[in-house]
Amino acid sequence: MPIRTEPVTVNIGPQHPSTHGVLRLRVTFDGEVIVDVEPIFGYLHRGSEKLAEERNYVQVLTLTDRLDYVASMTNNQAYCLAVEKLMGVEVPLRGQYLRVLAAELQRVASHLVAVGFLLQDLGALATPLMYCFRFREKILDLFEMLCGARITVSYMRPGGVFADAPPDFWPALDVLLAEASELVAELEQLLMQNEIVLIRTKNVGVLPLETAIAHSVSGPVLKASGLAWDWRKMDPYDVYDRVRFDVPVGDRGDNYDRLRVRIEEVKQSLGIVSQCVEQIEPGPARAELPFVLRPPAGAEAYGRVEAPKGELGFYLVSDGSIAPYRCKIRSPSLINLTVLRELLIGWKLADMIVTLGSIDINMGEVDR
Amino acid sequence: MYGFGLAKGLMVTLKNFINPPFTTQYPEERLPQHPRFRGEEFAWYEERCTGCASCAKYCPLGIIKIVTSPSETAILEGDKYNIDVFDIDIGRCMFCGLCVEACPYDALFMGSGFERGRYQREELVIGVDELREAVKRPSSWFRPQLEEAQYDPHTGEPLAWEEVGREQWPWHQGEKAGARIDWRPRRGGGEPPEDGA
Amino acid sequence: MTRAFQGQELAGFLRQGFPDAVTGWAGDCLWIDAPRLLDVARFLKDEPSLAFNFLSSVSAVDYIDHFELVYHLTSMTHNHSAVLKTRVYTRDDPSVPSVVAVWPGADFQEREVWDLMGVAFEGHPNLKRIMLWDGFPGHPHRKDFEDVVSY
Amino acid sequence: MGPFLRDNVVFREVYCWLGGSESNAGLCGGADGLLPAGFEWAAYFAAGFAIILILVNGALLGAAAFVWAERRLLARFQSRRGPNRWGPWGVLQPIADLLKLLIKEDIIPHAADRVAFTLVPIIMLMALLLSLAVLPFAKSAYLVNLNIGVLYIVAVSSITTIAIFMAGWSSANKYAMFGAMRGVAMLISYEIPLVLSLVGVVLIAGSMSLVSVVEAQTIPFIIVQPLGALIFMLGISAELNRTPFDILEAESEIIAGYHTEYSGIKFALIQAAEMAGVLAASGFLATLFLGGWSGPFLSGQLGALWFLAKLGFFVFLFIWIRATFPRLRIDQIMAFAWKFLLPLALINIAVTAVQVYFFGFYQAEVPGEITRGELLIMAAINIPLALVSIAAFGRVTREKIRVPAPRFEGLAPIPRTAEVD
Repeated sequence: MPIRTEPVTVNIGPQHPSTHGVLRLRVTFDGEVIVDVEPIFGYLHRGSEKLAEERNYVQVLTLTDRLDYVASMTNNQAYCLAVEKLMGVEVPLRGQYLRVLAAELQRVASHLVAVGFLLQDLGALATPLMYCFRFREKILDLFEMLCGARITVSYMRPGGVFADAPPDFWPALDVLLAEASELVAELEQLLMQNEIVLIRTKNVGVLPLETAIAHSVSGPVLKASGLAWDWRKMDPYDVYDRVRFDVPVGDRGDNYDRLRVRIEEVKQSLGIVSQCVEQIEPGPARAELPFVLRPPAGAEAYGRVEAPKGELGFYLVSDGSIAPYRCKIRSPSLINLTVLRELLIGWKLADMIVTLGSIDINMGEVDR
Repeated sequence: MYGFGLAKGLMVTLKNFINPPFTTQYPEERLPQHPRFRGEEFAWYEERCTGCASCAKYCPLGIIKIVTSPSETAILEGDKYNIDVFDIDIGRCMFCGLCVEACPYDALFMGSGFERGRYQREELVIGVDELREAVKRPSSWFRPQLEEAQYDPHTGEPLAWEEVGREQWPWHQGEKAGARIDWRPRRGGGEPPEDGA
Repeated sequence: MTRAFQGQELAGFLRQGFPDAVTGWAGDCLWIDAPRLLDVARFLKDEPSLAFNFLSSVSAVDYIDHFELVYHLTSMTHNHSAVLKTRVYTRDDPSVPSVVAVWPGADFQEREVWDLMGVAFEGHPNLKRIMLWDGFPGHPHRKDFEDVVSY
Repeated sequence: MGPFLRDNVVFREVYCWLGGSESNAGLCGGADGLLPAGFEWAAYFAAGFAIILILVNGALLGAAAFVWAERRLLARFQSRRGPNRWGPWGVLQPIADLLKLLIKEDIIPHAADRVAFTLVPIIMLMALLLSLAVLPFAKSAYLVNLNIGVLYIVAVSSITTIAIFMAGWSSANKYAMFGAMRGVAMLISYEIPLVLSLVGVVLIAGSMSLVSVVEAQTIPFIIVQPLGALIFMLGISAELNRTPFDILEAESEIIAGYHTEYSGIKFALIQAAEMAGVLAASGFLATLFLGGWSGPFLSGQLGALWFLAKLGFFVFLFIWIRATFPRLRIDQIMAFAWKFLLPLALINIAVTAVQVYFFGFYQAEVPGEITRGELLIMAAINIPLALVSIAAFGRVTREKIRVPAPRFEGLAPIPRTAEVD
């Protein structure tokens, strides 16, 4: 006599400890197994793109900090690249080095948040999260030294960075680089051989490569599925063609590979930062641009950057006035979520939380 | 084998259990802050401010309210205006510092503290009198002259308007913030613009 | 370096298969006639020498007299990129064929264009508002949108 | 007066002091107590109340102390300082928490089944306090010396399963329902290895009463019964839903699981029951496997200190594990119970039975008497056996890393346009 069961629809609602922001998932369960998932967005929609149309080009920069509020440096970099393409401006070498240095430090900080909260979703009560945040705290102190703010940095300006790094920034950076490898090793020792982490993440939420490419997935999620596609390598911007780094690749595309790819990327980013410190020479940190920028009318540009979450792009259209006519933001978190249904259907509630955590979304960027 | 990974994890937590804690106890101990920190209480020098409201115009949120009245002395020589109202609503401010960047006369500086919390929203508006009497410890954000002077707002002495210095930004010569003048060559060459419109 | 396809070069590829589809090119973008968008997209993806298998972004721009949809494509096999554009000239319920069949990644982006700009996509599996609630009057990103909801 | 109350120190003192008279001279030695002759029943009531006062307050204050210890230790594991504002080193923090919870509004959801909803905290606390009755805190300081102590503990500790399911069902909340269903599945399937792991101890000690188990432990049983100790530890941490088995109240998945809807004093009681549960479990572990109050020297007078030291060791172990390990998934927990713990428990019983028969009865002068030397031999056999069997069965469970889940073609996806809420 088969037991009569009926699917129950649960709102893993906008207010839930592990949806990484205000994401609402309307999930239909058959027991613990997921039958259907429908993500619902818009709870953090601030209309950034419409706001951008009534601000001048430097004021829009303060908007970009608040897109992916965990990686605001890379948002600035993407926007500044788009404006520089629009204006045809050449950024001085030192400015490019400072940008790459800040962006890579921000990538480390963002991946630490991703790894820390993934372990929090797995159930390790905040201990790995604290170790990750302790390491991130050191990076945020460097940002405060660099540009006066820790999270909403608005450090970069079209044409370079707003000002050169203060003299006592470089010794502090060397101190961080010295102890960084030991902090990463400690994190790896705590996580990567832990049998419970292995059994919870291996072979869970497998994303085949073709599905990933078809669903325009980018960033560590795509790399974990087996393709070494990184915009810093494929279409180098700033000084990424002068620094040596390799792109970590996973083989199965499951949660464990995504976790491992992120930790590998942290190591590579630290390598890039130390190379930047060696190669940087004195010089102007910012191109001579007028205070209020006026790109030529009818010009348009698509600046893209390998943000920690994936390919972050700004499509700017100018009509000759001091404000962009249209500023479209290609947000990696929103597009990485298109693959959520393929990843979740057929798995259990506990796997859903871990897979959502391993995709590493940021609602500020999804809802803009 | 089954247990080794778990045991290694336990060793990591034990090591951290023994090491001293990383956190500081906030009110008693304080973290060292960098002079460039964009603090809350603005440092505003009335002697330098001409009431041109470039800061109010350049603020992305438009939260600076300036009301000026023509000063009685020497109006024709373009004497400076009296500033009657200079409100900065730090309840809505995001401390991006664009107003400090836009000020052509280095009259407005970011503050260096972050403890100006109040219970009522109205009290979050910094009025002109509070700006006048405030102890002026300007942050060195977007003010390279303070940085070259190694001035640290958290430990240093308050600065009067003469000692705070002024930076000759390239764009401040030929162009008032917001006005539309074609882009000047490097500040070394070229004479000041004729019309200055 | 990612090689950006010039509009003219891309038009050359399309001339044999779709003589009437191309309506113009300028710099590195190519304008395509709206109804033919789906089969041009399928051709661009399946053609081995082009192989545009990664759709970077779908954007819509409101130029008052017409809407312009911009598709940034990338090929992950040959590392080259292209920009595809279509124009819709009506302002009351404009619609364009959906490319979700070719690039499933366009699902949420097309829903967002529908939600904020008002350009409908025929053939989209679940065309619903993505950012705003279903009862929201109007489409905010249009230039002639006046703010009726907020006080 | 029942026999078990007579040899309870506290009871006898209070009873004789109040109701001492010539009628119960045998017990109180003839000195007449405060109350006049006819009021023995009042003295009996007062003495009983004194014991309850001590036990219940001991348990609840112990829970408060454990809350404080857990928050401080967890903080130190995470390289931060725990609560240190209320009182020196934050000692008054649990009191502050309790006061806050007392003041908080005690909400009962509209659609909740009110009776079952309010009963849950009472049942959970009752189950815990019942199990403390048999725990020997020091040489003769126990409420009662039941001769079936071990069976009694396991029987009483399974009441919480009903309470958890009542909480999940009655609070009319989907997350609570998830928590309750998981709870029932896990708790019941961990009862079996829990009980079987104690059979070894009982076989060696020859009796189920905890007091005699402590006396029989010339060598701490954790060395003689390594498998039994491991299984009991894992089983009891599943009973108390401590990490890595805390899927009952998995914060990240189902918010607070079965006690999502509880607030105010009900929530305080459930937390107290849970925290005191850990103390009780550490107490049982200390008594059954580390020799309770019998320390290397002065165990007569300092018995209570030895017991507290061993209890503290196990409490530290529980907190340490909670600070480090993530959570297992429901099907992995079940596989762990049935395919890993159960076979180990059976092996442990078989081996112990053979050893006890060979040493205890085969050619021993006094049947059932196992000397210290023989215990050492048993230990020498059991420890390598434990390592081998853990390795063997560990591989069995590791093989079960999930192959990607079967697609659900059968179930047609719910049409997405239906706007449910």
